[in-house]
Amino acid sequence: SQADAAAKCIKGDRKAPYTIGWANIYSVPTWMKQTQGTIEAEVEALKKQGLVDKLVVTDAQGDANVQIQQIQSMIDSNVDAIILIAGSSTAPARVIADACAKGIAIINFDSLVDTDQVTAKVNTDSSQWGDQAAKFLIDAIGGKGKILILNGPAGVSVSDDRRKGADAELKAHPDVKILAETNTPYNVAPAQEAVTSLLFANPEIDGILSLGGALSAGAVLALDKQGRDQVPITGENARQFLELWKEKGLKSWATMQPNWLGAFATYTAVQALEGKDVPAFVKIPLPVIDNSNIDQYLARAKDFPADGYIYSPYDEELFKKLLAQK
Amino acid sequence: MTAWTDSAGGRRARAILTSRPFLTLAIVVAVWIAASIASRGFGAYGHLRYLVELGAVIGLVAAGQTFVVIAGGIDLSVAAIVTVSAISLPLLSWQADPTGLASVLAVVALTTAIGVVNGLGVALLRVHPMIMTLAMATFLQGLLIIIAGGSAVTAENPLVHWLGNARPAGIPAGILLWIAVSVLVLTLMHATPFGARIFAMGANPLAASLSGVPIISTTLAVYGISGFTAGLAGVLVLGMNGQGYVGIGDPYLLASIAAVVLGGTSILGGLGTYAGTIPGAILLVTITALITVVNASPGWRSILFGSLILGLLLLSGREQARR
Amino acid sequence: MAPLLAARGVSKAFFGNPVLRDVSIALQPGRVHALLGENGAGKSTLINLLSGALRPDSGTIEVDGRAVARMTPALARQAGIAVVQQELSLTASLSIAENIGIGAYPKRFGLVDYKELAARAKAACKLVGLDEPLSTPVGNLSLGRRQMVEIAKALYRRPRVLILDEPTSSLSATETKILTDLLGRLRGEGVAILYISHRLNEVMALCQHVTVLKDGTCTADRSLEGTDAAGLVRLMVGRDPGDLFPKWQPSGSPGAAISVRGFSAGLMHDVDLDIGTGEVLGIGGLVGQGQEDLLLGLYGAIPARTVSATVNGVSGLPGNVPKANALGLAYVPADRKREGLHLIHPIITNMMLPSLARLPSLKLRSRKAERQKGRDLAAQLSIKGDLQRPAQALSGGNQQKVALAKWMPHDPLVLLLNDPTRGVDVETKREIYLMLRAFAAAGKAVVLLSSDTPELVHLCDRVAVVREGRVVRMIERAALSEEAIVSAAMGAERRKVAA
Amino acid sequence: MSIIPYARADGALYWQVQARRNIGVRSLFLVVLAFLIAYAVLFPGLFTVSGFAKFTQSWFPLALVAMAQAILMLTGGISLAIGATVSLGAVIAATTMGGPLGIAGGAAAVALAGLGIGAATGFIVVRLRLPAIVVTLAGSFIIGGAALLILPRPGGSIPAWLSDLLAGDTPAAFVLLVVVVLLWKLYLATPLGLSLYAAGENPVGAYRSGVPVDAARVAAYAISGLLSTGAGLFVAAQTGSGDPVIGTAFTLNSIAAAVLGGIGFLGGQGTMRGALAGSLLLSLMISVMFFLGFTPVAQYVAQGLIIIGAVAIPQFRKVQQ
Ligand SMILES: Nc1ncnc2c1ncn2[C@@H]1O[C@H](COP(=O)(O)OP(=O)(O)OP(=O)(O)O)[C@@H](O)[C@H]1O
Ligand SMILES: Nc1ncnc2c1ncn2[C@@H]1O[C@H](COP(=O)(O)OP(=O)(O)OP(=O)(O)O)[C@@H](O)[C@H]1O
Ligand SMILES: [Mg+2]
Ligand SMILES: [Mg+2]
Repeated sequence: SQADAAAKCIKGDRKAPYTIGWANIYSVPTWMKQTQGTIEAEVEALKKQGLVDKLVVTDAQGDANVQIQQIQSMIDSNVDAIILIAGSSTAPARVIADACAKGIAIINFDSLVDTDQVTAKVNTDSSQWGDQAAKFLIDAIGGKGKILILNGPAGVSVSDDRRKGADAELKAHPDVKILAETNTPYNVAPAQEAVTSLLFANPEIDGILSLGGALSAGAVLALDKQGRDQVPITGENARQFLELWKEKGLKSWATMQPNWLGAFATYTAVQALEGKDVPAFVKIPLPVIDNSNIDQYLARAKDFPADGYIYSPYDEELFKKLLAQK
Repeated sequence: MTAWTDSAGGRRARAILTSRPFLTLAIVVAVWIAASIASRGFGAYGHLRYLVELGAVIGLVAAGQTFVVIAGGIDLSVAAIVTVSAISLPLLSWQADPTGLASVLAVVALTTAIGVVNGLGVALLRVHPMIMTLAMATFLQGLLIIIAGGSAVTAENPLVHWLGNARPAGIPAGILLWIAVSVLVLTLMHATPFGARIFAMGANPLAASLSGVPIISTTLAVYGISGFTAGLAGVLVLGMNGQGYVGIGDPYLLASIAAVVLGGTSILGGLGTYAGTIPGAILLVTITALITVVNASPGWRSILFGSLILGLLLLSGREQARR
Repeated sequence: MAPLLAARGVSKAFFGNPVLRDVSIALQPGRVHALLGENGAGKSTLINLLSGALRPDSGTIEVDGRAVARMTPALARQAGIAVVQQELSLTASLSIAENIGIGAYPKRFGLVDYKELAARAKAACKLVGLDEPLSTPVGNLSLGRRQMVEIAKALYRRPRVLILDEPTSSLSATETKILTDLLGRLRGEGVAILYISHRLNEVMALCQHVTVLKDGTCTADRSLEGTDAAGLVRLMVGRDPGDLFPKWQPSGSPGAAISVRGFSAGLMHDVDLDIGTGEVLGIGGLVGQGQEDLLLGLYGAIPARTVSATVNGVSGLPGNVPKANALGLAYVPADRKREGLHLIHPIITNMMLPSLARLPSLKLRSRKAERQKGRDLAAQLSIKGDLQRPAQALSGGNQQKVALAKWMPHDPLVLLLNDPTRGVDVETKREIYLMLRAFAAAGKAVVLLSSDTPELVHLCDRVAVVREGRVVRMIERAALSEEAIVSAAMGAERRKVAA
Repeated sequence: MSIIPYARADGALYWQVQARRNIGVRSLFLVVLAFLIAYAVLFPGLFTVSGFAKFTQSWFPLALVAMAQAILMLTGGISLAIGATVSLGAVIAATTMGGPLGIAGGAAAVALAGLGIGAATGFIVVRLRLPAIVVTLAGSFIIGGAALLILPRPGGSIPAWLSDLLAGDTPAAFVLLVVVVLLWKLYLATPLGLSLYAAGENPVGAYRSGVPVDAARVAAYAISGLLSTGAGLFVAAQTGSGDPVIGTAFTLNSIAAAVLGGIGFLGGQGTMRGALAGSLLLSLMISVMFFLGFTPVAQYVAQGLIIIGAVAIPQFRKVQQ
């Protein structure tokens, strides 16, 4: 029965239909907007099944302190579940613990919090991301050469984890020389600016290890505008990058942070509230885009915003499979 | 007393040589020379040209900001306006317009209108500029949630593409645009009655109003100009990046203010010139580029960036005493 | 006996322009010492040296006969020197008491002792007749009251040496009386007093000794005994003075420049007033009865209502300043620093502003024409020096001239003047008076609000006396006298009628 | 000087002055009160000890940074480095308090860093006469960089009992706020503190009156730095850890709170109680909009309207009077 539900934080005293709170850190960026789209679609589906009656959305406007306050308000208004993209990997830990103690199902996805007081965490493996990206690039440049590394913003766990994940591969190949590294927001413009300056400072570049967001598109544009040959580059599933990839005929590799993590988190929360056991950490395998399947992605491009991300398809079967893994 | 007896030309030359804009320009040149010695590629013509092209975006945003600051205000909504401009341009595309000019005009009209609304709040509701423009930035965030990603069509606007990529006579179109805007702005600022009113309003709004300066319409115009130039910057940055995205304008808020102040315009209003903002903008992108090529941890890079700005400010930034 | 405070051979230059050259002055206890000179002669600069606000380039400052190496305001205070500046040193957001005590607060356990402060500030206020609650923010006070706070602030410091820089220029007659009585008593206590004023009758009545500055050099240092006002002026300008007030001649021509019925604005309510072309209409009354609102309302600077109004042939009030300007109205405010000038801007920019405000926004300016116009105006009003300097480098009197001059290219039909001769030296006053009469003679109208009653009497065709927001009496030329104005202002007649 | 009589001491002056200071912010107080009532109606749990505790905890750091910004603006300064300084305070706390320095040592380090950074900034702005806005913009990069050096990614820890004490279910934050406000009143009652206003509004006049203008302004920067790192310490305790970019949003929020509270940019205008009310309004607004069920778009629009309204409405009232 529900009384001895195995999932963490679940006390079994909450009955469907449930109220779900989505504690978003910042709802304006397109990735977030797309993610919210998958959440809303999932909520619609669950409403039809009578499992959910309301979705409450907050937007912390990028401020981790405001997010804490909003999670507190969710606790105060006694929502049944909170799905959460954290604005800081440490800051919300205590308020989440409070929520957990109140029997609220908490599913943390994308940006994770260093705490075990959650029902489940759902994410791809950032370290693996870095590792696989490095592997591809080192392979592509033939095990030796000069590379640039483009990181996301400094002081943020995700960008740090991805970078650390690449370390082992890089150390294993002493012939791969790191010319320079940058930290910029995951955006096109700052990446393009930085790479352009680096191109002038470093006449010879063999490859670019770009660790996420729209950084790769910026790098490709920079090379293109300076009339330089494109080099092997890693990236993420940003539509602009995928289109440039095709247009410039790149040899490339990309993975993604699928937007349906949001839908999946919602699904997981309801499953947990329904008394199902859910794993404490659901590792989402990294979907890989390479020259073999890029066309499949681009074929669906028109369904996605121009400045958005083309994510892999998903359905309930996939969710069930993910939850079943141990 | 010798200053009086000098020839008028000599006095003028001296005034220019000791002026803040010239000083800022001299600093830019000095930094360029030093950096090119340290790193060969930095001083390459192509790189310097690229820096100026990047400076054009800041320079455009800072043009409106200079007007606003001289008029005694500040515009914290420029970043959001740049983003709105870059995001909404693809939404305002018409098949019937092969050049793309109509969409650009429509977008710039929109951002000018946003600026005018800022002006209305400041002049009529008497809301402090910082609050009014901050609130406007917040509104625009809401607007962006609605419009962002709304169009699945990439910005295929020929004019925008041209602005971001073409190099007529080897000079990037963005720089040409900046030059044209600069000439207009400097003329407006220093050679028209409108410019004189702005300086008067910024130095002492009460005295200006009693002298017959139409405060309300001038305020509307000033914030409208800021919306206009931020909108233009949005168009340019869209062309340079091929794609607009939410957050594309973010770097330009503090950069525009810093360029204005580094160029010698008083943040208290009433004194300054766009002639200083121009090298101020180039100085900022130069420092950013310099930091990029330095190999250091993010923390040290940030410290270096701040120290450089502070150091350059020491060279050029004394506030004139008032009151 | 050693002077309490003295300057010996001091010189001072700003940016290479000498302002004071080898000036000496000695302040003796129990003596009121006048410091006279034209605008820009260097008076304020000299007191700034004496009080440590500025440091001399050469020469020494002596306290009790001993040279002080580096005078600072804090040192000066310790030496018992207090300066009354022109409402310059006050902080609007602080209360009267906090302003009075600032820089010299009584302390208890390191904190400001408000009890003690209240006691001492109250005592000082009483002396100058300030009866507002001590907690009133100074920003809420009129110019005149602020000046009284400034004086109270000096007294609070229990000075041995009291320096006053044009203390009476924004004071009413009553307040001036209080001040002169007070200075007499302080003198009796052995305080050394240095007194700067452009009102020579005050100087004659109050002072025993005079130092005269001309272009930064000392031209006289002598006892006032046996000197008359004309002699004083001779000392200042170096030649025989003409009459201060030009001979009055009727210049009124039939026709109304402004005519209002049932006019209300600010403190003023329900006023009927006709201002004729070719006349100088005086506005008198105690300070703060609404006179200023009358001017501002006509000028469109504050909201105003009327039953009916005609301004230069156009019906209705202008409603805003640009419209008022277009109708030929010009306004010269009382507080030149805050309302009249852009202190950080060059003098010429200040002079050109009203013209520029009027031109079409995008018409190109001609700097050459502006420079020419500026030079003409400067010559006309004898404003000396480089017009590219910021207006704040001008002495107070010259600032006033700029505030007036800037309207001249406009060729206004009606001049609304709010105390235009405050802080202006006699020669300049005379020039201004001549200008105003000539202006009226040319068929234009002047509305002259003034706290200087003799000015009203000698200059005006009629004087409207304002009390409690109403024009209580219109005194025609024939009946014009200081007594008539003062008694109407105080409401004496009404009492007489009632009795 | 016997003619200057010695009036009887009047003990009421201090309180009269204090009462006068409410005048400018009365309408803001009304707006805040309305929001408080709305909040209490929407969330009756506010009246429980833990409800009140949580509410004050979310307000507290913003209140501190609003004060930190206000004290600068009163002297005619401003800081764009508040956010970075908060971050630095947080990472210093999170890296020292669990280590050999202990809580007391960590707190001392946080306080010293705040005072030192503030004083240095003040010295640069005041003595070198550089525009505060750019000096502190540069400062924000330097200070933020230092935070990244200390803690390159979120981490560190705060002893759990301290977190529970400051940010548990007791209204410790409220008590702390009261203490801070009392300390502020105490400071404002010292000659140096009271000089703030004069130094901000009329520095030349103040100098001529014997006020140590420069000292007052540098002291204001030092106190501002202390308040900022203090806010960082609290945030670290509240979150149990350190994050090198946690404070970023505080820069603009502190300015918004201060200006909303009636603090002017030219110095000497406004009161600390206004700034506190401004910060309370910003904080309340977030919770009230949540309980009203606003969508993010509506939140953005309403937030803008509330901020403008809170500033514009008093203006309208003034015009009507
Ligand atoms: N700080 C300064 N910088 C430049 N010039 C100054 C400065 N202070 C005063 N001056 C100049 O010094 C001269 C003397 O000024 P000062 O204020 O002492 O005159 P004043 O005798 O007090 O005149 P007034 O009767 O108008 O008050 C003026 O020409 C003025 O322009
Ligand atoms: N920042 C400044 N730059 C140049 N000159 C200044 C500045 N500040 C003050 N002065 C000069 O210092 C002198 C003293 O100032 P103050 O305002 O007391 O003048 P004042 O002549 O007494 O004017 P008023 O009669 O209106 O009081 C003035 O002559 C003024 O020109
Ligand atoms: Mg003077
Ligand atoms: Mg004077």
